[in-house]
Amino acid sequence: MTAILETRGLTRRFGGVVAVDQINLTVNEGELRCLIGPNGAGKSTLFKCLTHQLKPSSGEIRFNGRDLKGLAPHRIARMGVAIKNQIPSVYGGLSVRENIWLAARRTHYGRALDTTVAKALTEIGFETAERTAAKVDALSHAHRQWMELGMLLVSEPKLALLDEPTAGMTRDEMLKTVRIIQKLNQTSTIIVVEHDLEFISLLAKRVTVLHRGRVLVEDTMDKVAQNPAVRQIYLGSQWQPPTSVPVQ
Amino acid sequence: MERLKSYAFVLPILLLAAIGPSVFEMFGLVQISNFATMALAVLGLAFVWGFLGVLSLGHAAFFGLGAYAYAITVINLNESSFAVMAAIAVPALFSVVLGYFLFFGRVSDVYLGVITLCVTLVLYNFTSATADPSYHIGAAPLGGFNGITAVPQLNWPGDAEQFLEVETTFRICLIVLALVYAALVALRRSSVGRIMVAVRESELRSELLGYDVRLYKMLGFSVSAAVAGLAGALFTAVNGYVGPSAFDLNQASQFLLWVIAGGLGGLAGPVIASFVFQYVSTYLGTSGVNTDLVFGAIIMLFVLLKVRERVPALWGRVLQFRRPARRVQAFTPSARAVESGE
Amino acid sequence: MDQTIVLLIAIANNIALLTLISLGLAIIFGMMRVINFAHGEFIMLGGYATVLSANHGINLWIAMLVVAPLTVGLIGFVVERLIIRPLYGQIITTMLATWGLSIFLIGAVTTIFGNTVLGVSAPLGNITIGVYSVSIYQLVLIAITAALVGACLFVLNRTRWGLIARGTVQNPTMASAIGIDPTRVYAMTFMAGAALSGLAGGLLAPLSGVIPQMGAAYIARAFVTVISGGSAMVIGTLSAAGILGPTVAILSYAATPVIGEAALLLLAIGLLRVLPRGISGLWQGGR
Amino acid sequence: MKLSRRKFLGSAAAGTAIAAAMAHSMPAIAGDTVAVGSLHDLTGSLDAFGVPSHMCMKFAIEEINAAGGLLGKKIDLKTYDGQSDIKKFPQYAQQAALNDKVVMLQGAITGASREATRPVLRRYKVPFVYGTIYEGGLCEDNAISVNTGSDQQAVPLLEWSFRNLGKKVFYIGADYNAPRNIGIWNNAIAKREGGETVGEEYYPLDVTDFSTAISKIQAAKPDFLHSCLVGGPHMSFYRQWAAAGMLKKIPIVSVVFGGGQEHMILTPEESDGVIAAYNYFQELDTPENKAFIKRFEASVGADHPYINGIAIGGYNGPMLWAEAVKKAGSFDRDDVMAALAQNIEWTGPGGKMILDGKTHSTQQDVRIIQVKNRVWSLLETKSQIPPYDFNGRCNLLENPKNVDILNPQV
Repeated sequence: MTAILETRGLTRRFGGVVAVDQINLTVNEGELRCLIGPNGAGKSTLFKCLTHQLKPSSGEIRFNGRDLKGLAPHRIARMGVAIKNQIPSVYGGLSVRENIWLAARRTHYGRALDTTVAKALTEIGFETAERTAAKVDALSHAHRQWMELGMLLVSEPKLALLDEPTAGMTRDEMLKTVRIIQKLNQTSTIIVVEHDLEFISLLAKRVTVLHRGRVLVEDTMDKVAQNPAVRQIYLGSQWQPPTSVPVQ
Repeated sequence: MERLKSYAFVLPILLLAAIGPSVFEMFGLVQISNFATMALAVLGLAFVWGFLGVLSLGHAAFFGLGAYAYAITVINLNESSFAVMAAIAVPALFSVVLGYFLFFGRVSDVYLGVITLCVTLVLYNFTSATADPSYHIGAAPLGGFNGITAVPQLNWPGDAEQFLEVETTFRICLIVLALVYAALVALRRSSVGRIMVAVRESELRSELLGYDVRLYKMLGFSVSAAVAGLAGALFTAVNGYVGPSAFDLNQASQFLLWVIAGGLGGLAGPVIASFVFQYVSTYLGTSGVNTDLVFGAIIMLFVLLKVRERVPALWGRVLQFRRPARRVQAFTPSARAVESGE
Repeated sequence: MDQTIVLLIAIANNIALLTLISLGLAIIFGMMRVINFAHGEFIMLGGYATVLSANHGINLWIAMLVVAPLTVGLIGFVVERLIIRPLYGQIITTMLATWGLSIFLIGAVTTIFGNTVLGVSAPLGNITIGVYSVSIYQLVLIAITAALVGACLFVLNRTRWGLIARGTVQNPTMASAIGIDPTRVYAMTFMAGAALSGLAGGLLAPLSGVIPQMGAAYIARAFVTVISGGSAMVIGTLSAAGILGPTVAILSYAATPVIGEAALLLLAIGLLRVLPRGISGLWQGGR
Repeated sequence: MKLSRRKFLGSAAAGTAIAAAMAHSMPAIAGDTVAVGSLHDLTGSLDAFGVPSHMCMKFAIEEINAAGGLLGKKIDLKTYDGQSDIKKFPQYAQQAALNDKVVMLQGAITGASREATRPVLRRYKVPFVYGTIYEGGLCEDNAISVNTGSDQQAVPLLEWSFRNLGKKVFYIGADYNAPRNIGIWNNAIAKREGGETVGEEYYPLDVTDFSTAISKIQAAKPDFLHSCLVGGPHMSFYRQWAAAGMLKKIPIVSVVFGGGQEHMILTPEESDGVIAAYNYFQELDTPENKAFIKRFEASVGADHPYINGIAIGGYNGPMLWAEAVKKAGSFDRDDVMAALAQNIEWTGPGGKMILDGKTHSTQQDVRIIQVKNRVWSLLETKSQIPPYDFNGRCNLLENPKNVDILNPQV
């Protein structure tokens, strides 16, 4: 197994606050990694550093063995890193189809572009012309999240960073999201930040726990769930892993 | 069908070009030629502002550079075709340099406006300060505040002595307007145009999808500069005159007014607005009313009545009353802090 | 020696002038993110208020220090109600609306008062330094500007009103949650900014030509100063003036005034290239 | 579009384009009236120059009409407001020539607007009357200048100054064509009179802070200051100059001070003692002028803008042109201009004027005047200063094709 992403001593400060503190993280190709941690643990900041939306204060990020230092966000995107931010960042004034088209356009041309867009629209459940022509601003929260996942799908990233993809979803909606992410995982390495533990246990094999900007522990979900420090700060001592739900 | 509809506006322009000379007197033709060159310039601004979200307060800089480039080239080479090319190339190149500075320096929107305005004022000050005869380029004196006068008109390509007649110049102005309009609509509908709109909608998302936002902005900026330069050339050819006033605040504000009045995000609207306002302005100048008073009031009125950004056109909506919603929330300097923190 | 003193005075004068003409704009921009294109016309109105009231027998100092800011403050109140408030949060739109206001005010003043009005002259006489003589009023103006900067800092940082205003700017929603009406704070801020611009116009009236178009001579420089200063309104503006003012003074003196003028604009562009958030960005950190 | 088209359709009712193109060269003199155009800045930053000139021109037309018109026709004055926007000038010039078919157009006060207007009127063969004081050098068959060129003012003023005030002059001017041109004269006369230019500075038109300028002048210690500062922002100079106590120490001479009503806007403490040179000032104590002012005030009321040496051109222009028309017996451009060869003579409020056929410029009296308490008084009259012919380079009788503005070579 080869590491697709490696960080060494990655640090980001905001004035006196160290949001990301000396993080060493290795994610292997094809992996689906979950990042958990309480609010303010530095998860979103880490994601933003990885995509250079925020400039790291110090430390190194290597993607596919290449140092990302000094690259503009679009260069990193072109190397195959895609991100869904915590706050949906989509083209609110454009239609669903246009959003997906824009995501697919950089890597697909001609007829392949049209078929990719159509396929992705189906996969995320926007089949009818009426729905694909809708302005994104008018979509429900869940639909907007799915659409953003659709944009990730069509851009065929090597590494996808998902920041709270199920926030605000009902359980059914969450399950649908799990399916989309599993589909995405067939071709892409994924790192996902989530709070929904059912979601995590459905998806993740390996979990990294962040606390106050540092890696607290990194292990399988079961092991993590047993870890007293994690239980102390995050899960609460009464927590039990949910019983698995078969996922299609 | 929808595709054809988006090009429909070229029809009335071409119709005007066709029948104009048999309908209007000479003065009318010259005046419409003038209006058309200004309408052409405003197309550039409507494009870069409306489609790309880049508000350049210094659009007049490119117009003026084109005008000067035309005048200097045509006086030296005696051939208007080269001069028109120079008038497109010079502002385009200048915009690339300036754009590199602005977009690759990550200058924010508001500062971008102020810097483009400053550049325009620098050009105004510079051209005004070239009164000394030692300021000349080839045979063309820059002429300081008085500008360059008696600039040759358009001639038949290859025959410097054969000046085009008023009717032909009139037709050329309108046909160029129609062509540039069509070209910009085509650009808007192309992949590149769609990405430009995406950049306007969300720079962050476009960047995260791997689009080099700076490059698209620079491209759009240059296209608008080239269009403005072409307009400057035709304007100078029609009037035989160019001076520092091409760079002044008044000129810059007129372009903005026409785009607002015509509707941000469209192309036909600003063209129509430019014709209407130029006519009104000319009319007021013979009526004895204080034009500042009237125009100031019109600008305020239009801005206040404009319901939202990107409402395609205002025509017909003028009487719709605006609800003063969105009072506080959209507006907080700390929004940035919220975004960047966790 | 005396040449050095005079040059130093010229530099101080340039800094004071840039600060004076920029403060009102800076307060309005810094607190409300409103770019007031009619700022030059507010200065002009202050000049008119001073000249007209002085011509009607009001003491010149009262005309400059009281009548001018009061008049323009009231005009600011009306403008805020009619133009600024409906457009809160839309920087560009507000800018365009105030551009219209600027043109409108020029037309209105011309229509009402004509294009010429009898001026007032500078009080206080002059002092001699070697071969040079310098207007005492100009020195007083430097002192008044310094006092104004101090007063602004005091009001913003040390008074209850300043705290409320700064709080509202930081987070309007929170402010309204604790019972402050942000709308009212903005109205007050705009009035205060307008009054400051009016005061600048009043103080400049004895030193400049008071005509309807006088604002145009100040607006570009005020903008450049405020934008170069960045988000720390008072200190930012002061430091921008502190960099731009001497440059203009020294270059105008050593080379030509044209070079001095051009340098002001080019320096500002250069500054923004290096510090995209203005000089305040230096100590405010962030991304 | 609709709006403008309707207007154009209306204006085009006369006939086809070809007919229109033919018609433009034929002035509209078929009826009882002929049209004359006034193209001045009536709004915007230059209205202080434009409005008084236009008032005077309007009054001249009134008087001509009251006296029975010209060649039996009443004159219809068409007014165009240049709005201090140069690009409006060629447009209105076209409108005047092609649409309103004027037989003469006067105005375009600034050099820039003049240069923008002139070629249009030449193209459509409409005589251009230039009524303002200016830098000199207008030498064109289609144009006449009825006011003074800068040499006509600057030379007498500087001669007087070098003889009465001292030998060292500091020249300060606005940075554009006319002040630069006057700077050439300044240096030439300094040399000729055995004086010395101890400093020469040009300021952009929007500069308002003159503290460095004032210290430069103080350091140079001139005997007098020659100022060619123009416009509203530059008025600040005089205030700051006076505030520094310099007004009483170093006298100011100028060929433009007062042209923008500076002496009315500035207080007496800021302007007393400034010396200027014009062919005319409102207080001029001659019977012709007294009568003129009386008639003028009867028409427009006593509350009118001060009539300075620029504004009077608005009155003199139509009058001199009317003399030429009478002599020609025709409104046709070529006839009128041909009549100039005989040197038109006319006596106006400012005394005798002779419009010279060789230069199309005017010989007239120039007066050295000084302001005190906002009132000008006469120091000396320089009688009948002829226009400069640029060492023979300006001779429209021999070289009618010249259209270039001539620069002094002195």
